[in-house]
Amino acid sequence: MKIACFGVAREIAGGPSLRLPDIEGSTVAELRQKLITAYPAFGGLVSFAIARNEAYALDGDRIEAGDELVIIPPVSGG
Amino acid sequence: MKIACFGVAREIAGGPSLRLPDIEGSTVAELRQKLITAYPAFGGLVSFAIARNEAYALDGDRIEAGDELVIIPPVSGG
Amino acid sequence: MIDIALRATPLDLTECSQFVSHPSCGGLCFFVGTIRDLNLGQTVTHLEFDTYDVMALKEMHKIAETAREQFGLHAVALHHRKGELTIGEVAVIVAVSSVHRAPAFAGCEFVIDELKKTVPIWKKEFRADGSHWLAARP
Amino acid sequence: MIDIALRATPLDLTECSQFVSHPSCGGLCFFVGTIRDLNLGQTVTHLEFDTYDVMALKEMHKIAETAREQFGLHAVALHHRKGELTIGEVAVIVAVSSVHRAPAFAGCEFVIDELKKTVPIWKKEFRADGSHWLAARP
Repeated sequence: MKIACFGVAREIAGGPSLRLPDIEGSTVAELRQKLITAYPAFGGLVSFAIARNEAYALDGDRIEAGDELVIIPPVSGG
Repeated sequence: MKIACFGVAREIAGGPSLRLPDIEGSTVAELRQKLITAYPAFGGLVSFAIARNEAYALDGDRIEAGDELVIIPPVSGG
Repeated sequence: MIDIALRATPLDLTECSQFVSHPSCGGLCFFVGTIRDLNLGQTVTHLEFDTYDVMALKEMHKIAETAREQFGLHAVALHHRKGELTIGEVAVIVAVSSVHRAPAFAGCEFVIDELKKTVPIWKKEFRADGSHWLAARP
Repeated sequence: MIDIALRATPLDLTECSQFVSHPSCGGLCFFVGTIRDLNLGQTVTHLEFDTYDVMALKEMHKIAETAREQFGLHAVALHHRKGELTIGEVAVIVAVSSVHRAPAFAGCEFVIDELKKTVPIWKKEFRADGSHWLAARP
């Protein structure tokens, strides 16, 4: 599935999105672990959240086909 | 001596200033008492301060000839 | 830097903002006090400020100076209206700048709180049921 | 009333002030966040905001709505810049109005504090020694 990337995540992914296979049915916590495995640099961030369909996802939420997924590194607006 | 009046004090005095005799050498606390005696309506205010030479006077300050005296009713700016 | 004004003409938020802005400051905080149409349940038609100008300016300057020192602010602008005002008009503007935002909020609130305690300015409110000098009587 | 904006063009304090002003409100509080020339002792030349626009707008709206309810505010305007900014430019404006001043200060500070925690906007700072996404790495 495609996962959009912003901020430092865009640099880690090398572009505005990345693709991870076989994540439908995974929980958000599992997705985060898979991201760190595929892109170890994500493990070097202070933290990162996952947005699912334009809202923060909870660790236990399950990814479904068609979800809009986005990696949210620590925000720094204002 | 002349004492300037602002706000509600102007209405109590019936003009922008009033005159009290024999107050040189009095303390500010005594002046306040004399004002209430001469104009009992001052006793009906929540409080009032005396400014002497453009600053708040303390109760124990003594009035001197040439002082600029002003009655300061409760302020309500802002 | 401190800018104090007591004016019979409309106050200007942009002017205050320009005064306090500085490249070293990341946070500006402003308070704007306006004339409300209701006070204590009564409809207000307009109001009048009486001001002891020379002492008011001195007290406003003291407050701004204290706020600068106490909160480490870069600049403080404190502008107050005098004379007659109608509903919705701006009575007072406090503008402060500082490197970070927390002292900007705290310093700005300190200035308006102190102004309402010590600056010799008096508000006469005109309502349908008459006029009153605010805060004067119990 | 709530007004949310995320813009590539300069923000306007007067516009925000006009939006929140209301005859029933005696207190307006504003926070303006600007780009500082120094951060952590390093000279900043300019910066760039990356924004997840649709979610940022939703989160900004949530914060404004929560602030309105929690502090009993009349109106909240929350405007944020996107794209490239130079030193001194305004990155964010928070404007709130309420009947009295204490909730205006508390509500305004709440909005900017929450924005910095939850709104998906990222700041890349360009300094003499390179560029960095702020807050990203320990």
